Amino acid sequence: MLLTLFGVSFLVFAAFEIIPGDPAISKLGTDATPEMIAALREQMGLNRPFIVRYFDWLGDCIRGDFGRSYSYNRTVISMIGDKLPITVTMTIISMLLVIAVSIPVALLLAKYMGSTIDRAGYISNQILMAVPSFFLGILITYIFGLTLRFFTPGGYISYRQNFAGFIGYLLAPSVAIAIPKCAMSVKLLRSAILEEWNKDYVRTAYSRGNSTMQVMYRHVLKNALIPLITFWGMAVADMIAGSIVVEQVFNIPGLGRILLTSISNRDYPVVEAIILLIAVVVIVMNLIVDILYRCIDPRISK
Amino acid sequence: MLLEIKNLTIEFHDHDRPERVVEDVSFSLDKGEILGIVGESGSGKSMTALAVAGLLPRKKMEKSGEILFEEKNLLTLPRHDLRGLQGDEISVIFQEPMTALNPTMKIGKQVEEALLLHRHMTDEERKAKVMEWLEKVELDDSERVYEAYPHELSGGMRQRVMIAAAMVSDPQILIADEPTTALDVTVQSQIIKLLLKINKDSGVSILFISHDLSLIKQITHNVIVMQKGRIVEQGDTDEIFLHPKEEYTKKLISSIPSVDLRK
Amino acid sequence: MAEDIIVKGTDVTVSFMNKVGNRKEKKTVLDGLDFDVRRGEILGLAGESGSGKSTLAKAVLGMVPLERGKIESEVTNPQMIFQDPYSSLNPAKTISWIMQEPLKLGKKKYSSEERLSKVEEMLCEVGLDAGYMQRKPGELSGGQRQRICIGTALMQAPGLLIADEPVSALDVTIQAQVLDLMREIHRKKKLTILFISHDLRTMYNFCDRVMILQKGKIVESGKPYDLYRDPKEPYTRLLLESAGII
Amino acid sequence: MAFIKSIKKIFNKYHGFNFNAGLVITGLIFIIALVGCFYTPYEPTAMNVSIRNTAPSLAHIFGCDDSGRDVFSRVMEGIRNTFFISTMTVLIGSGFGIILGAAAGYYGGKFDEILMRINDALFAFPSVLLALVIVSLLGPGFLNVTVALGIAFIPSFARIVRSGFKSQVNMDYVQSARLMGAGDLRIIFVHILPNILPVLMSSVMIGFNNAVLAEAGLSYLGIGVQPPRASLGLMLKDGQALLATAPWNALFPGMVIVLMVLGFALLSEGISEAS
Repeated sequence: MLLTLFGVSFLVFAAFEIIPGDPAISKLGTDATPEMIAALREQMGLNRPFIVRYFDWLGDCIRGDFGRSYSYNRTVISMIGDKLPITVTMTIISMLLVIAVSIPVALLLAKYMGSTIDRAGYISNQILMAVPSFFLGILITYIFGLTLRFFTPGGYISYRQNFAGFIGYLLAPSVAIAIPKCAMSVKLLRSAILEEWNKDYVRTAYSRGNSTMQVMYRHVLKNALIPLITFWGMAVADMIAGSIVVEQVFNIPGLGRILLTSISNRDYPVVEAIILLIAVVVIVMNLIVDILYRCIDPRISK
Repeated sequence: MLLEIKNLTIEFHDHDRPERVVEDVSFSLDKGEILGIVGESGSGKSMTALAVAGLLPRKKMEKSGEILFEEKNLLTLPRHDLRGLQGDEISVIFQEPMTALNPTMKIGKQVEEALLLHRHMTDEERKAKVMEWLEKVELDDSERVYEAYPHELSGGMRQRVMIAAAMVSDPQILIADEPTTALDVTVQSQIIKLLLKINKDSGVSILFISHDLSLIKQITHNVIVMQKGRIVEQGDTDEIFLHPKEEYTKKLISSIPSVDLRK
Repeated sequence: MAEDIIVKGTDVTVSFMNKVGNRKEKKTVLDGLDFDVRRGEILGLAGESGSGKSTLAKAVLGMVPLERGKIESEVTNPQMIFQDPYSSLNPAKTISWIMQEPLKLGKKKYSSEERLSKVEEMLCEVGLDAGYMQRKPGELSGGQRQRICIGTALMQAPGLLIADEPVSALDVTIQAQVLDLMREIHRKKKLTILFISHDLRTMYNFCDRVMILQKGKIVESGKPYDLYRDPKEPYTRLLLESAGII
Repeated sequence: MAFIKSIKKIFNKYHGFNFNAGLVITGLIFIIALVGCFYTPYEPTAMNVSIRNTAPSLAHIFGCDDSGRDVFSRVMEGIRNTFFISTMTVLIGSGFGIILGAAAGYYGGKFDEILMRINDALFAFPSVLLALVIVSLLGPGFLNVTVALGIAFIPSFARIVRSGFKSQVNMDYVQSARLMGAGDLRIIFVHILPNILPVLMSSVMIGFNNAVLAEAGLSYLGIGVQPPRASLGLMLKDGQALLATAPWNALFPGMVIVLMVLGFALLSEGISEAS
């Protein structure tokens, strides 16, 4: 896990090293004299070898100091500090929604395997998987926001003022992010169950006198969850990407918005920091999923 | 007679034209008897065994004839009553020890399952019965095996666990569908000796399915030779091996590589 | 090497590291083996799973690095046939493509007509006919597929054919036919065969010499008749008893 | 030649419901995109203030947008751009993905280890985020987005191709091919590739599915296709502001995106079902 973290931070730093243009120039503006630029470069330590600057930058990041923003002359941490919890909360809510919805629905479908409900479930799954989360966000805003007035579109409530309102408002975007992943999870769990059903141990379970439901709950379900958990590990990264886009739909001041504004005005330290933070969040969440994986599948050596 | 099978016929209808897998099979199984069913792949030997165990695949099929056990016809018995017998009176062990056990469930839990379904016992009684049978199938360090997972055991040990799981509820009939095919020769003969010992000690009758004639000769009292779903010949094993009447039986016996050390 | 020996192994040792948990453990598969394969003989290699017999075959083919010892072989293009008929033929290709492949790859160049006629000729030799040319492996039975494997392996007229449990996945009657086919080819083409199996019964009538392998060591070897009559090593006796031979 | 023959064989042996449905939808959209190159009912960029935000009517099937442009024509151009970008993305992604995946899966060992480490690290970034980083380096725009998405899709293709090769490389027919003297390249492309074609085809379709989603996402964020060129994502973004008054501006492009993604998903489902 640490190795991946290390690799990721190196990739991020290297990516921003190859950017055309010199940070010192963009800071001082085009009419700065060469001497001023050289002095600033020296002061910012840009002349030190790449590796030294990398470890220096990494050291700062661990201490939470992501350097200073180019365009706002504030430390990066102050700009994104209060934004990170928003994106993380949204991703957690969507993750919980995926888990809470997909398992019962899949079980329901598994119970009626091959019936009309199963067929209908399969088709609606296909459609739900095909809807991009930001379009879903627009639909939710249109249906629940404008016509049914369940929530006021654009009425973001900061967690400082009213935590319940904050969570309430985040529900809609989280649903928009979660629905495609739920549909995918249901499809995956259903095909995993089908696959496990043909395995020998199911026949052994029947030979001992288990009913179909007993075979399902005592034997098949636990084994069918394994591929699903692997998928959840990978889905975390997609959900964060989804949250960046969905933030625009519900205009939530999360990491996504800051990332976009700093991309358009090439404020690289901010972009670098956000990308690194997102990668860390993804890796941490993958670790949690991995632990979940280990306690279900004993074959993975502890 | 413990088990009586009369004119059993099984025909699958899931492909375009119906496929007759078992045709007009009749035989009986006595208490304590070891009856072998031998035949090549596609002869219907496993399908006959699965019919007795009530494990026929759910495909569209036509079943006719009778499988009488304690005056009940297992072919037409409602699912609920059939489940009462499965694992209690009739148990099964399968060919692939590697895949026949649930990979994510502890061995102890899998062996005690038949008791859980068919007997009202406390946890301690159940564990004691399971440990008793883990020792009976000659598994050394049965305590460790109880807590272990299938992937931690060898093929031979897993097959012993399968036998323990099948015998824990003292069934009257044990169906062994090619139990040793996937095992090494040395392990194979140990499992065969174990089955013989269990048959002698507990008097369970065994329906032994195999394609290996030398194995059938070693272990069974009577044998049924099947080809393309039909019984070609049946009777006392030694008698059939000495004077096979049917052409197909002769061909089968002659294809066993004979090792004649006298010359 | 002596005139009639085509493959000679001295102190052949193979081991590999396998990961147990996060520790690396060295597992020795072949432990200081000395063996030789004589020209024109059928050498049986008997052993249970984990005895190292398949690794020895790979070592003879030079597909496995030796930790110690060496294998001298005068055979330029050894060929191999395998146990599982379903994975030994390329499922996406037709039989005629499969059997022409060795001719395309061999040193001698053949025109496409020559290749087709050689394939047809080989199909007859292995007891099949030209009708199989356009069919795919998926449509054939285990026995037919094994015959095609044998035919394909013989295309480059190999000096040595290694058969790794070629018949144990087949029905008894089919086994006998495939073994007869291999014996006939051995006689006609003076083909040296290294026959790997766990079934001592089959080896008795088929092999000229048998080597017993246990956990990477050669326990005993000799003519089947002598070996089976008075086995010197307890492991050999155990194998013979388990197979119901003695 | 054998390659094309096996693709033909694969196509004519599929007849499942999913495959046909997918083919119909994708075919329809492909035709619209093709027609869109030569003819669109109205000039996609022609503004006509007098018919601003008129509802869908016979003259303007999808209605008109805020500056009076015919939504249907813009959607046609949008489909064409999205289609082009996702095709390029899949080509770049699967091209490099096949080469890297085949090498890692076939050779294994050190190379496989290193490649998989890099792949896992890249998987920490969602492909949209990866594209964002690349676009922020190269700047927004049509070509940059295509390159960015292409690169962002390489890891997922490499992983699928690698597992496909890993499953085939230990098969006996590969070993006997080596014994006969077949070179590695011949084994990879002539022997193994046809056997993993179904897996490859369905992953290409899923690649299209994700590429369309990613392209729409990036253009929605305003860093994909730049105005005045039309793109479905961009139309969604502009349409969102008019949701209360003229919802068709957002709904129609959105639905077309869903149809495109659905078409590819069904195709991939059909292919993997039949193999």
